[in-house]
Amino acid sequence: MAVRLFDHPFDPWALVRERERQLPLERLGACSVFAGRMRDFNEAEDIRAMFLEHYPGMTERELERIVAEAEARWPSITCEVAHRVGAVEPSETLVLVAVWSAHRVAARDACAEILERLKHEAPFWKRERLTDGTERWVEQNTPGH
Amino acid sequence: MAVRLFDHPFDPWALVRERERQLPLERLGACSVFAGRMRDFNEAEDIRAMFLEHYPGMTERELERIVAEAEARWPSITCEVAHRVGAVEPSETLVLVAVWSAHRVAARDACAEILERLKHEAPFWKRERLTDGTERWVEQNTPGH
Amino acid sequence: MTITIQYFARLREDIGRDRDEIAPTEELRTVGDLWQHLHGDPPTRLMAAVNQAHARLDTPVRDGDEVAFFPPVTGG
Amino acid sequence: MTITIQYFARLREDIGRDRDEIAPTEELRTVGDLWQHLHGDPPTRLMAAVNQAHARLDTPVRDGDEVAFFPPVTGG
Repeated sequence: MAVRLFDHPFDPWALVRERERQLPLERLGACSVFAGRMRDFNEAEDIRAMFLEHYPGMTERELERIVAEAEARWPSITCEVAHRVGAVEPSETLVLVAVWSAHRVAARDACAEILERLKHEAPFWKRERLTDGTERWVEQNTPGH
Repeated sequence: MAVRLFDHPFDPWALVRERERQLPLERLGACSVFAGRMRDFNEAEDIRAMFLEHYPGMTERELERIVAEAEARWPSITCEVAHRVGAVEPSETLVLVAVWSAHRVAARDACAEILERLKHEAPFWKRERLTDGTERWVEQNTPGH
Repeated sequence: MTITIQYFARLREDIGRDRDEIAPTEELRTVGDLWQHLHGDPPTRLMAAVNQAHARLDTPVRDGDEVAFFPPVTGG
Repeated sequence: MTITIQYFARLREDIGRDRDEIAPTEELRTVGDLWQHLHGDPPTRLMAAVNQAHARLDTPVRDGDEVAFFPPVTGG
């Protein structure tokens, strides 16, 4: 398990490749990855920037719990989770979930499950700054199952 | 759409990153990727190497058709598909499917659908060489839905 | 000792401060008791944590606990 | 002209060659007719293509077509 928070832009593919250098890929036939980026629009409004508030301490504990519960449910998987905090610009990566497994169904299902639980359980809150200068809190994540 | 065949090892994360340099990531909030590697075991047998036979011409047409049909079903997506052919060693990447979309559900569903259709429709055939020197054709892909 | 109470995101802005401290009493037995005592009836979709783990309004609290209140999370 | 017929993977090895060429006749109307004429009853799970697109045993063939027979595909 590896869980990381970044207060600056990070390259998700460099993270995945770096992790794979330490993994026995000859036994892990499947890798499923999700990368979420900041869009410059949301609900028909133009977004200029975003601030990601979080709850230091609880954030790390929640991410580790979510990953640990996925590893208990799909015992063969290996996971990497990263998330931005603080000020974010459009097109920067907000979240990365990577799951390796011997078989594709476990990798795919675990990757989707970790992302959905992260979105509904990990203590992050998005504050958007619109192009007209006003700011607003994002009220709720949409269901993705 | 981009479909590529490689007769030599390729770095899936470099391909994804290279493609992203040409994409408007500020509009594509979600990226779902699957990378399939050659394992050194299959059905309890130790595998030393693999040869991927394919049907030149039909392979490219099938991959392009599969991607085009996914793009028709999920109109917002952008796709990248790569596949190895020829001699492959354990831990090398066999297949890459990357899908970008504004929203995560389309990216995830299209990535899974393209991979499953590729596995059951694109004309590739795996021949495995076991550690005892014998060779065998893989008879059938397992269902992954 | 005391119970510390933290607020996050929109809730912190609405309340106008990022934390409270409160001395435990016999009447303040649960997360919900704390909110009621400080702010009245809880809003819908109020989320809470005790010692950095998700909690409900009926989760018990005791001296020294770190309690947090926040709106629905929106990460990822 | 002729109809060319290609074989792939285990099927190519079992048949012992990678292609046949056959002159079209009135009786050879479908993919299945070609297989029956050359090899007898088709095996279960036989896959076929006409002009590099998936086909069935009842898919019609005509002069100049590129036909292929192969076992279940195992890519990805």
